Parts: sequence; C-alpha cells; structure tokens
Amino acid sequence: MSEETGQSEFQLSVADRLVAEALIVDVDGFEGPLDLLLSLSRTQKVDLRTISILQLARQYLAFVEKAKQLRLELAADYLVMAAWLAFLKSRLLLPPDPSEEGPTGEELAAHLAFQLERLQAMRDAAAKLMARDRLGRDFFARGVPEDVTRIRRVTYSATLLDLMQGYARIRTRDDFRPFVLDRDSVYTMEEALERLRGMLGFSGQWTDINSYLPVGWENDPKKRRSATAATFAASLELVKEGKAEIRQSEVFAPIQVRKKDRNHV
Amino acid sequence: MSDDIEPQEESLFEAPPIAEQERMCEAILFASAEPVTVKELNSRMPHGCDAAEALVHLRKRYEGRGVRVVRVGDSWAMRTAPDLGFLMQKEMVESRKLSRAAIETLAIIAYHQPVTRAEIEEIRGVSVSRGTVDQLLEMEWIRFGRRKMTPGRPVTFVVTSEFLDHFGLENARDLPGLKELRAAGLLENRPPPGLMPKLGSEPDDEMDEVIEDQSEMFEE
Amino acid sequence: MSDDIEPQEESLFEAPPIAEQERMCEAILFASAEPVTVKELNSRMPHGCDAAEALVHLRKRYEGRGVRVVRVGDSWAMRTAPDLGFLMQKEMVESRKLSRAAIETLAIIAYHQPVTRAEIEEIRGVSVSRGTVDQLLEMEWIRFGRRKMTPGRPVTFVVTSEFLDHFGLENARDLPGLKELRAAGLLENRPPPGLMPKLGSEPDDEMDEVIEDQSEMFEE
Repeated sequence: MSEETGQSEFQLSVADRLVAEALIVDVDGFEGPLDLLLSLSRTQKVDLRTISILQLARQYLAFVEKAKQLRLELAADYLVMAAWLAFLKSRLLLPPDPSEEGPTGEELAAHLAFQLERLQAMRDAAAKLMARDRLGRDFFARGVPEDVTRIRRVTYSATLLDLMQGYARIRTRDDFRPFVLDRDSVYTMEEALERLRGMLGFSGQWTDINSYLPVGWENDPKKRRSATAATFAASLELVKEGKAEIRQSEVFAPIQVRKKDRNHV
Repeated sequence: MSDDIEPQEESLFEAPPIAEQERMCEAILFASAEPVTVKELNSRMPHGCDAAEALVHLRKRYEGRGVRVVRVGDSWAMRTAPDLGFLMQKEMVESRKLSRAAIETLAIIAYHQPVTRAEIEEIRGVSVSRGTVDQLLEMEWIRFGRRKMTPGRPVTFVVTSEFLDHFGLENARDLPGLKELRAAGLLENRPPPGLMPKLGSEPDDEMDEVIEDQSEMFEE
Repeated sequence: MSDDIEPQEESLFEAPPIAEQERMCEAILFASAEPVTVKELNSRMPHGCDAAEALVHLRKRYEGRGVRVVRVGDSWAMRTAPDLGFLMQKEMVESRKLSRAAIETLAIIAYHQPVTRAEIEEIRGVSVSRGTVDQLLEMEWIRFGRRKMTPGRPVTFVVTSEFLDHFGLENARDLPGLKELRAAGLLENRPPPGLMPKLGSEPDDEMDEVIEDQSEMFEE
C-alpha cells in the first residue's frame, strides 16, 4: 500500500493528516491501541454510539502505515490491532458469505464500538471521581486525633481439668503425670442407679427411660450416649431387684420403665 | 447461670438518655481521624446504648455546620465542610500524583468491582503494570476481594473504605454517574464475539465468562 | 502587590455573616493539629472577619456538648468533654492461665468448702499467699463463707456461682471424686485413709441442700 493510494483511498482531510502526524510524534503517549483508536475517533466528531468503525479502521491503518514509513517501532499490540482491523474492514466491505463461520463484521464492529464507548465512559468517570471534594484537599479530618488509650485487662482462665489435676497433685503429693482420658462425659451405672432409684419412686406411670437422663447430659452426643447406656443398665438392675418393670413395644421403640407396685402385680 | 445475671444487669444499669448517647458519639467521632464503625461505637459506649440512633440525631445537629458527620461505608466520621476547604491551605496534604493509568485503573475497579486484572486490561486495552496496582494497594484505596469462581480462580480487586472516605462517598453505590453507566450497559462485561484481539495481557480463561457480580453489588 | 489588592478586596467583598464566620472557626479549630490564635484565625479567614466574636458564639454552641471549645494560653482549640474521657479508653482483654498455686488453692476450696486458710495450708503443705487468695476473690471464683465455730472463729472460703458457671458445674459436688480421679489416671497412689472425699457416693436426697453444708461430706 503506497502513500498515494493510501491518501486517496482514505481521503484524509488536511486537518486529519495534521492530527495523524501529531499522533505519530506522540506515539509513546498512548496507552495501547484502544487508546489510540479512541483518540482517532475524535476526528469524526460524532457520538461514539454512531461512530463509523469502518472509517476508524481506515484511520488506524493509515496511522500504522505512516508509523512504518517514519520507521517508528510500534509495539506488537498495535500491529495485532492493525491486522485485525484490516480483517474487519474487509468483512465490513464485502457482502456476507453465508458459508463463513463466526460473528459478522457488524457484530465485531459493534463490539469494538462498545469497547471504545466503555473506555471513554471509564475515563469520564475517573475524571468525575478525581474532581470530587477530597479528603485532605477539600475537606479535612480531625487535626489532633486523640488516641484511644488501650487498657490491658488480664483475665485468668483455668479448665476443670486444671482443677482436677491440681487437686490430684496435692492429694498424691506426687509429680503430676499428664493424662488423656476424658471422664467428663462418662456417666456411671452407679450414678444412674442412684438417680433412677430416687426418681422412680414418684412415678407409677410408664415413662420413657430417656426422660431419666440427668440434667445437662441430654444434648452432647457423647454424654447422652454414656448417660443412656448407664440409665438403661441401671433400669435393668432395678428390674432384677424387683423394684421396677420395663417394656418396649417393638424393636427401636422407646423403652419404658415404671415402679413395680404391689398393686400392679 | 449467665442468663440469670444478665437481665439483672440490664435493670441495674439503664442506658444513658439518647441526648447523652449523642454526646458520646460526638466525642468519639470527634477524637478519631479515622471513621469509626457503629459496632465499635457501641462497644465503647455504656451497655445498652444505641449508637445508630444517636448518630441520626448527631448528624442532624451538624447539618450546615463547619464540621459534618458523614457516613463512610459501615463507619462514621467527622469531616470539615467541603465549602470551607479554602481555609485549610495549612492542613492540605500534598497527595501523591497518580498516573493516568492509575486513575483509570482505580475508576475501573470502583465501577466494576469485584474485577480481575484481566477484566481491567480488557477495558483499558493495555496490560496493567504491577506498579499501578501496587501503588493503589499501598494507598489503601483498593484491596483484594474474593477470588472469582472461574477457571484459575483469579483474584479480584475492590475499593476500600479509605477510598470512600477520601472521595467523600457514603458507599460504592454513590459513585458519580453509576446509574447512568449501568443503564447504558457500560458496566456489563460483554464477552468479545470471538476473533477479537485480546489486548494487553496474555489470554486468560476467565475472559470469556460473563461476569455479572457488579450489577448485583449495586442493586438497591 | 498584596497592598494594591487588599484595599480593593475590602471594598468589593463584605465580611461573611457571623454565623458563617463561626462555621469557619469551627472547621479550622477542628482540623488544626495545634491550638490556633485569634490572630491566625483572622489571617486565615476572609478579610473583615472577627474571629474573637465568632469564637464567643462557637464556644456557646458547644456548651454541654461532647466536644468543647477551650482556650489554651492565647490560642483556641477543640477538645472532647472531660467527663467523656472514659470513652477514649479501650479495654484489651488478655487471657492468662491461672498459676499452679491459685489452681491448687481453688481446687481445695472447691473440694473442701467451707474451708479456712489454715486448712488449705494443711492440705497443700505450703502456706497460701495473700495474693493468691486475693486473686481468686477478685475473679469472683471464691467468696467468704460463714466463720468457723472454732477458736478464733476463722473465716472460711467457698466457691461462687461464677465458679460453677465457669467450670460448667451445677453444683460443687459434681466435681469428680478422688475415686473417679483415680479411675481417670489422675491419681496414682492411694491417698492416706480418711482424706478421701466421698463425692458422688452420698444419697441423692440432699442434692438440693446448700453448698455450705457440704463440709460434712468431707469431714470424716
């Protein structure tokens, strides 16, 4: 593509040529091909939504051509864009080939227009943002902030295990040996027996043995398991002693106990 | 057991009258250069205080004054009225000059958040230099948001409450022109219709994904 | 140069209304890092302003507020109201493990309550420091019980409901007995006869009795 044919083909006005030359001098000042396209689009003096992408493509290609003549080195990005715009131009100019796959020239052009409009919109937004009243320039924070005094309050903590170990230590007068077994969640049969003996006395009704679980053992699964087993074992023990009756209507049904009353016999 | 104690406490120490709570909020906000969250106000004020309510009164009281009570995200601060900025030459801090790239990147993050680096590059058409992002991070105007649930799980950027404070914004929804931009479809991440040159960075998988987080974020 | 302009300014611009001057003083005092003299206020405010008069109004406006306008030498400043100083403190809670001496003392009180200091010392085999007892009292894990009806009527210590709450106990008697401690591997040797508390082995009907009566349980 020679300079003359380029000139005639693009039919650049004198003003356009001047702009193009100014752009070339300033080639380093552009932030990539999109920025350059946006700058070129200003020569069209139209709303970005009605911009002629075809015309823009020509302007861009002319710019790249000029840059080549001036032996300016253009970054790869600019050349990739040039190649793509040349392709776009041909698509826009030639009648659509129905056998051709992919988006039409119009679709591609529309997306490029969108990109340009979006970039311009972001630039405008950035300008509006920077023009806002700003902290430290237009409005100000307190000049002598009063530091919040940090008061350190120490809380002491100890666990039940600490307590038990402490007590055991004194009682054995031995050096303490660390241990791992957790007896917290173990409810013994003796305990259950005692509890059941006390409570069963008041109940002549069939009652689910689960309702005899000690307070505080119903929720934690581990504790509940231990308490249920102990309570069940204890109820069997009471039946053995002849003090209670036990029943279960079917497999997995609730197990019920009641006091064995002489009247019931 | 604590259940037994707490109601007692409540009845023992009644919350101070609202006028007094307002004074307390006033003193705390006044003393702090940084915005203070409602949560922190409540934690510093006596038990039973309602900072949110006190702030409504306080804000009204300072309307039209030389100092204003402003909201910054979840926090509140006192700031001088912007029309009096001309009196403050002495207090003015020379803010670091931001490059054009940094300003644009900041705006893109603010309007498109949460946004990935690849998305910023797609919008600007050039790669985003590390330095630009670093500078914005260092100024604490942007921070990392949640990773995007797209291949590669790329990090995203969002603006901070320092950003809101600096630009006098109550929240990110108050960004100038946001509604218009959204209405014009300019905040959509429209995928390129194939064959488009990917400008800026090396191609990224997530580029093709339609990301609509932004719209959700700002929807009232 | 400025001499040429200023007289002109004076005739062109009238001084702002006093309410506006008050706003200006407010903003300057708020944003200044140091107290400001009337002279400086005047020099910063538009020509013709009377900072001294504006300050009178401003000071009145802040009377009884959470913030006050105060005079510092020949300068003026804004400060938080002194009665709200407590709001400028933030409590940092640091959690530490209780010392071994304190734990042992606490354990003895829990297992043997009501127990005198002499009894604690006898069981521990070492003297109990005042600090340890004071600490436990301060933490509200122990309190004074009834005096013992023995010569000297010594004070006794018992554990509190806060103690039970902290350790998740319904009752001090829920503490595992020595038998259980041994079963748990906490106790190696057999304790000397007569020292073993019979926790958990007593009939249940006295469950509801007050904690103080627990002494009998331990005394053999």
